[in-house]
Amino acid sequence: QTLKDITFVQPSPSSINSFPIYVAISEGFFKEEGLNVRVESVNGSGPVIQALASGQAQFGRPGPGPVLNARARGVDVVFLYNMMVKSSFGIVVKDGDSFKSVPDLKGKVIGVGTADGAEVSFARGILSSLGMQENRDFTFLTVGDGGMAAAAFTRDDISAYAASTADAAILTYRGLKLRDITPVEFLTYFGNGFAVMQSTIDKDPKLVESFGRAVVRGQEFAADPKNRDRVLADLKAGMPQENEDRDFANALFEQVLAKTIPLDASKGWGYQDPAHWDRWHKSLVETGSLKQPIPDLPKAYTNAFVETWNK
Amino acid sequence: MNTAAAALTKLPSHRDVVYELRSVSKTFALRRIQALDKVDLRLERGSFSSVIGSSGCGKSTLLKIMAGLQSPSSGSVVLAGTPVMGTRRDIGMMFQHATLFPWRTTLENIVLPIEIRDGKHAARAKHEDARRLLELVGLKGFENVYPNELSGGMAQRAAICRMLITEPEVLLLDEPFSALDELSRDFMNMELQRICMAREATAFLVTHSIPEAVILSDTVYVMRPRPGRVVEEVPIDLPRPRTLDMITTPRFGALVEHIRSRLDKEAL
Amino acid sequence: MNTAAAALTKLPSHRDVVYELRSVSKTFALRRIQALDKVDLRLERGSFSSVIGSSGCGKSTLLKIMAGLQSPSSGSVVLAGTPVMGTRRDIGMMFQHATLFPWRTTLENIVLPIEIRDGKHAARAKHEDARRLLELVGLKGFENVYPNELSGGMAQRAAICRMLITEPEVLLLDEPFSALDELSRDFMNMELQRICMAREATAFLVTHSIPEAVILSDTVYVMRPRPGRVVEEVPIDLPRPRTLDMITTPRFGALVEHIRSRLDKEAL
Amino acid sequence: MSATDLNDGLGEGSASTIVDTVWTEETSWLDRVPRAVSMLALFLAFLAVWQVVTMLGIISPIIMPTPAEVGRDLVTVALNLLAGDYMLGAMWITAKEVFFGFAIAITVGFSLGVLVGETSFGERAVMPYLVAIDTMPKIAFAPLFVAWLGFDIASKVALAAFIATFPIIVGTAAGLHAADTNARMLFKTMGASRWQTLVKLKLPTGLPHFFTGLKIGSVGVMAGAITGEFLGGGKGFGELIRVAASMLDTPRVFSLILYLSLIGLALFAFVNWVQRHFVFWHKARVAQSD
Amino acid sequence: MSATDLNDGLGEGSASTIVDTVWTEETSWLDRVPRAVSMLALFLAFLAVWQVVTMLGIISPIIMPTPAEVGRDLVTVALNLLAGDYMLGAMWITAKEVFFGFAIAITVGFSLGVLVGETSFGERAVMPYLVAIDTMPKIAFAPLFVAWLGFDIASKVALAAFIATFPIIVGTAAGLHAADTNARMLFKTMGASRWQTLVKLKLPTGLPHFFTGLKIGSVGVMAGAITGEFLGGGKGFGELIRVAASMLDTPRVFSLILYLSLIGLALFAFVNWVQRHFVFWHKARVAQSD
Ligand SMILES: Nc1ncnc2c1ncn2[C@@H]1O[C@H](COP(=O)(O)OP(=O)(O)OP(=O)(O)O)[C@@H](O)[C@H]1O
Ligand SMILES: Nc1ncnc2c1ncn2[C@@H]1O[C@H](COP(=O)(O)OP(=O)(O)OP(=O)(O)O)[C@@H](O)[C@H]1O
Ligand SMILES: [Mg+2]
Ligand SMILES: [Mg+2]
Repeated sequence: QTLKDITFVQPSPSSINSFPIYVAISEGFFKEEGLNVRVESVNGSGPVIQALASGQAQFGRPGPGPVLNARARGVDVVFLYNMMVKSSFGIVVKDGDSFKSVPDLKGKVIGVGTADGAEVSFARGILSSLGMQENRDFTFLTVGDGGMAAAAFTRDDISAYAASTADAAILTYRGLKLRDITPVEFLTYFGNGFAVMQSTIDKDPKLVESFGRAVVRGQEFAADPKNRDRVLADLKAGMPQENEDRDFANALFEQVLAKTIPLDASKGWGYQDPAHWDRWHKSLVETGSLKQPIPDLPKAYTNAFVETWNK
Repeated sequence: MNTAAAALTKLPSHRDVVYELRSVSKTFALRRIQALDKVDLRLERGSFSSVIGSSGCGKSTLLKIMAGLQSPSSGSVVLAGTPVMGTRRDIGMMFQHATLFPWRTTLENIVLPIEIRDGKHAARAKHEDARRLLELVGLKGFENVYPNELSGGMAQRAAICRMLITEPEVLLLDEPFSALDELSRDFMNMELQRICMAREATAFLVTHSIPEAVILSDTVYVMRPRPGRVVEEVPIDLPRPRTLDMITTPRFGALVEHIRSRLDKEAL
Repeated sequence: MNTAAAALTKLPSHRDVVYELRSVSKTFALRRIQALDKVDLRLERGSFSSVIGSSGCGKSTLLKIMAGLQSPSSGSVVLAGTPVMGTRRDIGMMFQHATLFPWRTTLENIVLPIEIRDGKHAARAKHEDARRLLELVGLKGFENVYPNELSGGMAQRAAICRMLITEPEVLLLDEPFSALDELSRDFMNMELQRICMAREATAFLVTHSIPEAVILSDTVYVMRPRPGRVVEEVPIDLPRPRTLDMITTPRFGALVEHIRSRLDKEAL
Repeated sequence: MSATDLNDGLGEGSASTIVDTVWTEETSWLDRVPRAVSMLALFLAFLAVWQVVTMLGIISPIIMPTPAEVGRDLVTVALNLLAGDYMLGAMWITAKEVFFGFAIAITVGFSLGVLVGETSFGERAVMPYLVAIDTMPKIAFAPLFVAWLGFDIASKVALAAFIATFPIIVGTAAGLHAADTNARMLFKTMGASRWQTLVKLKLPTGLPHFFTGLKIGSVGVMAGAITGEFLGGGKGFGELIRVAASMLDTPRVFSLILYLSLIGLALFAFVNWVQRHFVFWHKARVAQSD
Repeated sequence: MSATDLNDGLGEGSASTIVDTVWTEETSWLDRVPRAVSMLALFLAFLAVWQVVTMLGIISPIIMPTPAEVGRDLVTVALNLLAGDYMLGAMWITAKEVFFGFAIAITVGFSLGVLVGETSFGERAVMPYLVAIDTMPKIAFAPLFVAWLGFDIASKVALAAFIATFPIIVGTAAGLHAADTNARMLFKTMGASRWQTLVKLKLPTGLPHFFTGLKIGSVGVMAGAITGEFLGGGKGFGELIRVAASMLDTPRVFSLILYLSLIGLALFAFVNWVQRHFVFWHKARVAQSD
């Protein structure tokens, strides 16, 4: 039996952030579905969607914001699988600082990773829901990721940083102790998940089925603490350098894994709550990330496959 | 080469005019320097002419105009019946400065015109001829030397070989022997005469040596500067082929003296 | 300039040896060309010497070694009591090739040595002198012209001016007048004599013209090629100051003939 | 004879025909097309290809917009710029970064180029480090720049200068080797000091090489400034492009880039102009003052 | 007299002292230091500054690691490379990208350089477009490259070639202007066609300029390949650096970059070596074959 070659594209070069894929590859779940998956990393969600649109990749892991942006521009990309079900973003401050909650940031500069990434929409959403307005009550400074954020904090150019939880974890692990002050109610602002072009769904629904099935198996396998060693080995096989330091990899993995466990497991892995989508959508429109509401929001995501995958 | 035979073959075409310049003037625009003022010339096929005149009087400019490298400001240049509108293949020109190419050996520099005209293969076939020419000018053994290892006079001799290799019908020579010692110069003069006669080539020579002009030429043009113009055409009635001992004849002396006197009249 | 006075001031230092070369040999490594073989020279202060020899016999190489631009393979060069280990400021050298700089006008090219020695201010002060020199060599009106607009001989004359402007004590000249017409050449020769006598400068001239060598020199060195060596030192016993009419004297003719015969003996 | 006849036939009028025999480079038929026409033709050809590619629908509009979309957006941006709105401010910031970056690159590149070209210490000991440094991905050093210089334009200027310096070093160093032996020997005999030989001989001779480096650098400095802004904290044109890109607003990305390239063109043209005026003898040599 | 005495005193032995009077460039004291020593000295100085900076604690180790950390990591990477592990594979991929990118850049850059340098059509109509294109931030085009060429090395090769082409164009074009009037006139009188003048005169004369472009391009091609890997897909060294950077594993970032710069150095040295062999007369002129 010959395997079908497909490409999965992720927005950053990390096996841990896309762990279900890597685990499914190494554990042979894809192979059992007749798939040979190749992973490529690009630089952000925008390029992920561009890669999908150009047909260079079949599946990707963009954030929900960019997906809606792309749809607003007529690209029929569909959010397929909610992986980071709990918000994978947060607003963090330096551990030693006195900020207790978001309103304390009034008049401060908040660093963001990219100019208009998902974490920016997220942070904007939080701040505006608390009645704070950009450039009046706070300002954003695009600082980039990792080292740039560290530089910004050490120079005191920023008081807080809107980041993905993984990024914050890495900074903490590397010695820059950070504290998360994100209000809990924003956990429903889910993060990146798997997406596909509508044309792929139309043409080859079987492919979508088998892809998701393998992902769910990878997710379940990884979620089981018994398998931790195997999982870490799988991740290392996929991206050796990231997982050279086992403790580091494990710590990071736990952070990410926690975000993928849904509050309500009954709906199955990958399920997307329309209410959460509405919230995202509303927030994106309010904060100007979307110029106008999307008329066909429900078409931006699909739960049609969730049942099959979770069988 | 049988010189008598050469002289014979020369006769029939004697009246044929190869070059005709008609009131050629040249003014360099930038500083309005008038380099040439109404120069008229008629060179017959197989004839040897020289131009003599003080430094800066426009000799090189005249040669470049004849070669089609520069345009006259006014006047016309006709070569073999057609106006000169650019460079032509039947002309061999030697510049005042040798200009050998440092990435080619002496031999390769010499066969360059052949390579350009007929390709690499023809050039290789001419290597033997080039060697002979090199030996003729006393550069045997320097075939594979790069030009930066040649002395000033050696470079000049190599440039002469480069011009001769194509056996051009018209030779325009700008002070070709200025860096040579007397002995080599005399020898080269005689060789040049021999070659021109044998090939029935038309030669036009710029020189600063009056004896050289007289011994080689059928006509010597005397130029005066500012503006550069031809003040006299001196026909040289010495018999051909010329030999070096003619230098001691009274007629030769008289001609040299006459030309010198024509030049002397100007202040430096 | 009072020539009698010049001759007087010259006497006391007459025995003073300025240059001393002792069995200077030079072999170019790459092809083992022996350019110079055991050359011995002694130039006295205020003397004028010429070297004459066929093209490629090593004259330029000798000059470069004397100027400290190249090292001899063996032998020693001593100038004014100290071995030559590099170039020296008291030497003025003129190369076979004029080499003017295209980004400087003629005048700026001429005062360049002054600018280098004493700075821009001093150079400006010498503009008058430079103009005078330019007028002397017949280049009046070309002060502000860029070198690409000069003819071959004009460039050479500008290079002469450039060498003279510093009033060097020792002049090394490599065929300085090769691109000049006879008349200018004679004139320049006399000027060169006048300048050297007036300044009590020591001159060493490479030339291909035997009469030029004889009329100017106290001693003529005759060189032969392969390997380049001095085969004869010919003392010239004509009285100073020399004049152009001496050319017609029998003594002059005899000297020229002698030197020519020394050169003739070699095959080309 | 025939030559004479022909010549008589030409008469006085012949002068005008023969005036053209001046020596010039041969020109191909391409060269005889007026500049404006040829540029326009190229432009239209380019537009046509672009239009066809997008019309075929093989390329998604979020990757490559149509010429019409970009055209519309060019107008929007132009209006914004003319109104002195935020885009003008952003352009001004980028222009400042480019200007200072180029100034620094010229200074540093020239100095290092002289070190490398003049001393064998520079050529053999310093140059390897310079090459190594320039090979390194500058992006990796961005945090260092920011840590030292902050998020203001200083860090972008540094990155821009960093990228533009290397071409200038190489050009300057190559130029210092261009003087020929004759000229060097002449300077030697004039007793020129090393410094004088450098300033009065080698630098003028090497100017064409220096300008080659400068031209390449002028383009590099633009790329450097934009890269710097991409990395973080900028308020310039690069940031606008980045925001547009992250919103997948490709027409905007393209039109911003087009405006940006105008700055680059202006800088390059300026360098070219300076070269023509500085190296006048080089031009004169080629074009025969006639 | 005194000169004679002195000379006698020197006698035969003097030859050896005088052998040094060969004309060479003046050397400063810096040049007399052996290369190894000077490189090492520079290196140690650099290390010392680095050490001091990190020891002062003004810079977070996330931004700048200590020399010791980097040293340790250099060993780890070396072991990985020697063991033929994943890093060797990554390096091999990057090397391939660089190689093909450079080959394409040379071909395209040379051709366009000839177009620009030879024809006024090229210089005045094409060059502005080339400048404009080169000014544009390549990063913005990365999605286009990926869309057309996929995630494989083709898209990185394209980006690398893109960046390296411009210096080669400028160098080649500048070189074609380097031949002087005398030589051009000579070719004219030989009846050389435009093509022959180009091949046999202008190109050889312009080689030093061409190599200036090539050297700058050789460094650009490295930067291009790495940038390409940073932007999307690829399994090369750039990807490793990016992973390390995203994990804030700064010592690893630094040590990977150092290994990377070795490839760049090798490429540059190779170009240099080729230049020495191709432009032998230029060198000979300068160093006086003696
Ligand atoms: N750089 C060099 N490398 C190798 N050989 C050289 C070099 N320079 C000169 N030669 C050789 O040394 C010999 C003498 O050269 P030199 O230039 O001194 O001759 P010259 O007497 O000045 O001749 P001319 O009158 O033609 O200028 C020649 O055979 C020449 O080939
Ligand atoms: N490219 C140029 N631009 C301007 N003036 C020029 C140019 N070339 C020559 N001239 C001027 O034209 C005049 C004649 O120059 P040309 O080179 O013809 O003299 P020439 O007779 O060959 O002198 P020489 O014997 O010194 O070589 C000179 O006054 C010179 O300054
Ligand atoms: Mg002339
Ligand atoms: Mg010589």
